[in-house]
Amino acid sequence: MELIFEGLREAVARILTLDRDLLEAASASLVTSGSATSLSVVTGVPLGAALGLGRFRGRGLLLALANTGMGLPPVAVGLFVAVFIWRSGPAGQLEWFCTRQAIITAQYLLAAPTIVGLTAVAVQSIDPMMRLQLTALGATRLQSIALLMRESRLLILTAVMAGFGAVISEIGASLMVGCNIKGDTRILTTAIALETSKGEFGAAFALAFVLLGIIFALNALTTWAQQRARPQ
Amino acid sequence: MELIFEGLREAVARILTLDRDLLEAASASLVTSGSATSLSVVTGVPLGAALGLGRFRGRGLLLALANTGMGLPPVAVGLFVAVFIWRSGPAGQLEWFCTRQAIITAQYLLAAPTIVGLTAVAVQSIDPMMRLQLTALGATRLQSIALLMRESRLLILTAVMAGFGAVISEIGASLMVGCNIKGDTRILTTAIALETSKGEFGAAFALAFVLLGIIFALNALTTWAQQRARPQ
Amino acid sequence: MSGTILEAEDFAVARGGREVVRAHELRIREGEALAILGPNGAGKTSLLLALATLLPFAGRLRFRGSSIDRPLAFRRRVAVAFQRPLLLDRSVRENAALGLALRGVSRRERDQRAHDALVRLGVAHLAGRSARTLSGGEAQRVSLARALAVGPEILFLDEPFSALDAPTRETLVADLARVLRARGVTTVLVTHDRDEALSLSDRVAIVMGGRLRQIGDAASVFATPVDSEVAAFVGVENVLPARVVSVTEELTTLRVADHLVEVTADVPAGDDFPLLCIRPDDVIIAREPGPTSARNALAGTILRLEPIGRRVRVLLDCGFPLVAHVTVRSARELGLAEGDVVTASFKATLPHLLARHRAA
Amino acid sequence: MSGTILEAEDFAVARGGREVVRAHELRIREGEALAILGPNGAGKTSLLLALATLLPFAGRLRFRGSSIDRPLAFRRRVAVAFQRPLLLDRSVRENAALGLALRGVSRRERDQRAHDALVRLGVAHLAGRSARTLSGGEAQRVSLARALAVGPEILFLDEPFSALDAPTRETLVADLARVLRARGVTTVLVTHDRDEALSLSDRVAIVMGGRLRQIGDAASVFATPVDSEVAAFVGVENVLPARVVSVTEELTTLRVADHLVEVTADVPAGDDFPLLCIRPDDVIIAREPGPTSARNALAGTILRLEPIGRRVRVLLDCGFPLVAHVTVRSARELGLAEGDVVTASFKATLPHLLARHRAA
Amino acid sequence: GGGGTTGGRPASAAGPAATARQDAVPDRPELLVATTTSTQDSGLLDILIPDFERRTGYRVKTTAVGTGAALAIGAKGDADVVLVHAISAELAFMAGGNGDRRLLVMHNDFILTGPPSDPAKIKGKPILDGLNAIVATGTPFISRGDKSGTDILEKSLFKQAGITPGAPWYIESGTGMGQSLTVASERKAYIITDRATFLARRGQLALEISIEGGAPLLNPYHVITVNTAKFPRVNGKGADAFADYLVSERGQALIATFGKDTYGQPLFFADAGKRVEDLR
Ligand SMILES: Nc1ncnc2c1ncn2[C@@H]1O[C@H](COP(=O)(O)OP(=O)(O)OP(=O)(O)O)[C@@H](O)[C@H]1O
Ligand SMILES: Nc1ncnc2c1ncn2[C@@H]1O[C@H](COP(=O)(O)OP(=O)(O)OP(=O)(O)O)[C@@H](O)[C@H]1O
Ligand SMILES: [Mg+2]
Ligand SMILES: [Mg+2]
Repeated sequence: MELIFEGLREAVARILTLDRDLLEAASASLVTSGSATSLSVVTGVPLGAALGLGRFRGRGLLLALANTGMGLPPVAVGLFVAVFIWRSGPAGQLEWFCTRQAIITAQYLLAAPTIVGLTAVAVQSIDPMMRLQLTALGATRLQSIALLMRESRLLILTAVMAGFGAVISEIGASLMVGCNIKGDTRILTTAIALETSKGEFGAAFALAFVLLGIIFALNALTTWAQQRARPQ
Repeated sequence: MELIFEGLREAVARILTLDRDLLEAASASLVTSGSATSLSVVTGVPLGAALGLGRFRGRGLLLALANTGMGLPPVAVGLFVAVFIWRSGPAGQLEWFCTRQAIITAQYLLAAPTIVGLTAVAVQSIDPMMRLQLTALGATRLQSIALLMRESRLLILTAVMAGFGAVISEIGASLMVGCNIKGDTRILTTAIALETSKGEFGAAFALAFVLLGIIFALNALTTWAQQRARPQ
Repeated sequence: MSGTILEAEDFAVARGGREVVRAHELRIREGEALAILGPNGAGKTSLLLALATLLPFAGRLRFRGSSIDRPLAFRRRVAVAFQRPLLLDRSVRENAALGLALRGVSRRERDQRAHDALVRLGVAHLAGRSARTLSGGEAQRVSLARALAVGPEILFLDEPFSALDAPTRETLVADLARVLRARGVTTVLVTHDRDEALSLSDRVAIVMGGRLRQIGDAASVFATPVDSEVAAFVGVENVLPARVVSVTEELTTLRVADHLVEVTADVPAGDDFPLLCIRPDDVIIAREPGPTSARNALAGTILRLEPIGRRVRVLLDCGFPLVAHVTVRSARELGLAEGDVVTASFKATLPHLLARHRAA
Repeated sequence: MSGTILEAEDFAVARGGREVVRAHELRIREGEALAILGPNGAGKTSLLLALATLLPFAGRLRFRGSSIDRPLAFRRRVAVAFQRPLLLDRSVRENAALGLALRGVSRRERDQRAHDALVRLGVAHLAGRSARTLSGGEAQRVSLARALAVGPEILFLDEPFSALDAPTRETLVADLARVLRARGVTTVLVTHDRDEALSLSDRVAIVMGGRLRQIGDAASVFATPVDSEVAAFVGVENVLPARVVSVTEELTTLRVADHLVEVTADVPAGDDFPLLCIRPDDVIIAREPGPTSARNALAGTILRLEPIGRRVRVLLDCGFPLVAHVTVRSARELGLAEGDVVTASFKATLPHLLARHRAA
Repeated sequence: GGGGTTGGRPASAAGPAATARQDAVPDRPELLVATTTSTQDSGLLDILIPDFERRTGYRVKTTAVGTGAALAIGAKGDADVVLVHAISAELAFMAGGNGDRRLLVMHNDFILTGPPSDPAKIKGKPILDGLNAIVATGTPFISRGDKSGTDILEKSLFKQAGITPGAPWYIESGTGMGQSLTVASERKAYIITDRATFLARRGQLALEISIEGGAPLLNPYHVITVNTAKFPRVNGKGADAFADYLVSERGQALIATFGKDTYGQPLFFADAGKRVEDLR
């Protein structure tokens, strides 16, 4: 118990003193998870919307795959990406092993299915007659999708936050492909794991509190936006 | 690359031979994640619905907290739970360290916020006038919530799958509180991590494929149910 | 008709931070049917929903004499059919039985009562269908059936027949009126259809611009609106500035433009320049001045003939503009054409007088 | 009125795996206004949406003579206002401009055109409001404005005025009719309001039970329905079994119960037992048999008087049941009461005859 | 012993490249080191690597995994150099032609720890006797079971003692050293651990040293450069530089003093130039 308070104290102290290791890890976390989430949004939201609204063959299968992707085990994704970017792997010449690019790739694979799957359900939650009305108004498929995406923005925002939350707090993949290199690929979660295995539980809690603080701040912002958008 | 194929081959072989370790790990995964998810559903769905529909003070804060919970780092949760159930901790006399109960507890903490947060958004996606109509029909608060939950079942199902996917594929917490004890708390993800750290990458892939297979099967089922429920 | 069943005082409803409707006093009598009429956005729905305790309101609301402390108990004694049919994604049967299910009525009984209501609304054959696949009118009927099924003491209906086909509407309105009256159910209904208001309701309330402007028995509200806005709204198209010439026991003589007009209506206190209101329906058109019981006969030129469904709107110039409605048959038989000079007449008993400067 | 703008052949629409409407042939003429009438669930909406290429259909559909290969291009030349106003969660202005935005019209131009449409519908003052906060009628007006704003060649309207208040509806219908005619816009509108159909449309199509039953100019469809179901639907309440007694050049004499009736209508080929159809509006009630131009005068007892809005439905027993509609004013002037014996008369030119065994 | 292959080439320990700041940036500055979690968890690498990078201009990427995984990565040419502690696995690695140079860097030692109550009464006994006593009393024993250096040593000790480990007393935790120690502490079990991790974690553990010392418990770390002949893409120069740095005076000095200020005793003993057989 007192470990937790110690962690809180240490978190505050390290934030107030702008502790360099902490800042590095926090910024590495934000950069990698932010990039991975952005990529997932750019590719996953349109794909999810298309999956949710489309009527093509194999759609059910793709949806099930996307939903499965929400449960991709980070260690497995990490291993998978590692096998690709190791020197012996097909993408070995990229020399991405132990780099942020590798972390972003792995996190992208983790975040994208979540965003695709939730977006698909989000756009489906709109009255099907609304889709017909948009078609009637002369919308192309793409325009319809764009409009319905905007219409279900509250849910999509949640999808994005879920994706971001999943990757910024995951460790298995980032550790395996990023190597937890201090000042570079050491992100908050891998730092927490390291401190934990060092037995520095207070420091681990401190890092965890910083991580939670970041996630909370972002969520408070989006929750506020969500609820503001909600009709009374 | 050939590691991946080797993994697939090994997965098939181990499934066909009903490999005992594999079965043990898979059943442990299903039992722990299944229990954690069930608990989260029982407590989280009503709570989420209440949060989504309510009008009380502090609702925004609670929603932001739930959303933050979607990004709870498993290692941090694991550490947190561990501190509680270690002998030195406040719940030490339970003797839960390295037990499935501990894993279920930690996974519950991971799944519940996801389910609460997504359920809240799910029920909010229903026309607000529908809520008024239910009140008009003489529904109590609880009845309204129950009806709206049923009405947004497609989204809630997705929320549940997201929660389940998150915990059955997480490792940080389960490893930390469950200890990966062979034949007991060794679940699929911790087994993957172990094989990976042994350098038995093929075996790790085999386990990963089994895990993905389980998640996919469940998702195919629910996706099918979802899409069947979708009006044409 | 006994006492007051629902009573609102200093009643005001705000939505989106803006007051949208206000009523100084509104008493709904036990067993009556009250129609609420008004332009779009006037606040009819808001008023109705607030009376049903579904929107927050300022002021007092009393049900059978006592204030409503437990809204849930009140709501379980009334029923509301919303303007849009809000059906759950379930079978029609389940939707119709929903109110009963929420009240804990046994499955057998609620299936029976829901069935009866669906039969009454002519949609029993849809019972097994998913509510999501109904046509607009079918959905509205199910929504009505759901409200009827609970056997309410007060029935709040928001444009309940707007999506119904004409024959159904006609028979249903008659049928409903009979049933509700027989059971002594108090009905408050918002409608845009004056005919519906007339046939279904005992009294009519006019809501305009967020105010309850007038309430009274249906015929009198249509005949004697309280001000020119209400007059225009209820279809009194002729609101003419007049000057009082003489007042006797029996008749008031007024000058309208160059004509003298005799009416039996009372002059608004101390107003020598009242507004003369004549319903277009009350103006009779004839080819010849000939003998008629109507006191006032004016010659006029037909400026325009506009068919409105089965009636024709005749715009006359009698020195002042006068609108008359005649049936298509009459118009045909009289051979009316634009430019014709005809005689327009109306009885002295039909017009009424409005104070010109009545506060809106 | 020139050629055919939209033409459907062997047209069938299925929903939920069931055929819900079928039309053997339907030609919509350039510039006309066609009203589709029919009972709830008849398939009007399905037909309308399929004609607008919004639902899958079987059969052929041609626009200006050629089949529609690129539905998107077609849809951008037409506009649809749905039965429910489906507005996006944005401002009213954005909603009204949506069709134009999708067509890539510049912001300035679309704001202007959306504004014009909103003004026409009387909701320009709501431009900045969120569409989620509109009242039912306001929302319907915005939905209409959105359809008008794109300047379509064909306007598909599904019960466009159902939520509008009566005065707005009256002025809007007249206003719209004028504008659409002036611009040569072809209009297909589903409505439940016979008056609306009469005033707004050139032709009327009757859809019942999933079939296009009859199409023709408005007056003739209402006057001469093709079968007893259509007759009942369009308000021809009197459909009486008759027997042909004699046929001359000028007149057909029929026996209805114990009475002889003379009509000018043609006898359906080879049917000696046709159905005699008389609109209740065409039956005149008088106290005395007196001199009248009507050929047929029958004595009857008033069984029931039912007010329907501003008219009274009179159910007579003339040896057979006969329904007449009179105005409230006439009923009052004649002092009608249940049990009275009166004379019901109708001109020989007004009724029409139906084959009794016409395939439904 | 495995001394035969140790120190294939003379270490250029005192050479200028390893001791002075190198201004010329190497043509392939990226260097991949696969090592065990113990070197990273102890914090030693956080001292050595930055110093090495400063002096040589190399940029080191360390992947800290189990010894098994580290050698497996090396055996595919995916690492340039490995730093591990499991002699039998190392020898198999060399025998497979995967390694080039293999140099003894340092050692610490393993200890057998257990509950302070010492339920099997093994305090001070020789290690093999101790293990037998644990089995005889059925006291729980925690094994990492992860093919780490510690795990490999433990298994060979059981073999030497003639014991086939199994349920119920033998519990495989399948986790890293730190976590396994926690498990042992919570489960009141015995466990074999490296001294460094034990010292680091001692504060949170209800464990005491039961048996220490003796040749079988020595834990030597070797650095192995990966065979450039077999894996042409391996950064051989960098690997040599890293190996050379570890056995240089500078590297050895850092190793020898690491941990003294925190724990009052060094965590590792610098052994450059020695042979495994010579360690005591
Ligand atoms: N999505 C659907 N799935 C299955 N059946 C449907 C669906 N939509 C409509 N129907 C059915 O098709 C028939 C025709 O419906 P449609 O909406 O065209 O009727 P309508 O003539 O417009 O009726 P209304 O006057 O009530 O609007 C109805 O029986 C209706 O229940
Ligand atoms: N949720 C809301 N938020 C803000 N304003 C609202 C909301 N709902 C309705 N209003 C506004 O309140 C006023 C009254 O609305 P109400 O729905 O009561 O009108 P109504 O008389 O029922 O109109 P209609 O005949 O169109 O149904 C309108 O101006 C409307 O725009
Ligand atoms: Mg309303
Ligand atoms: Mg319809």
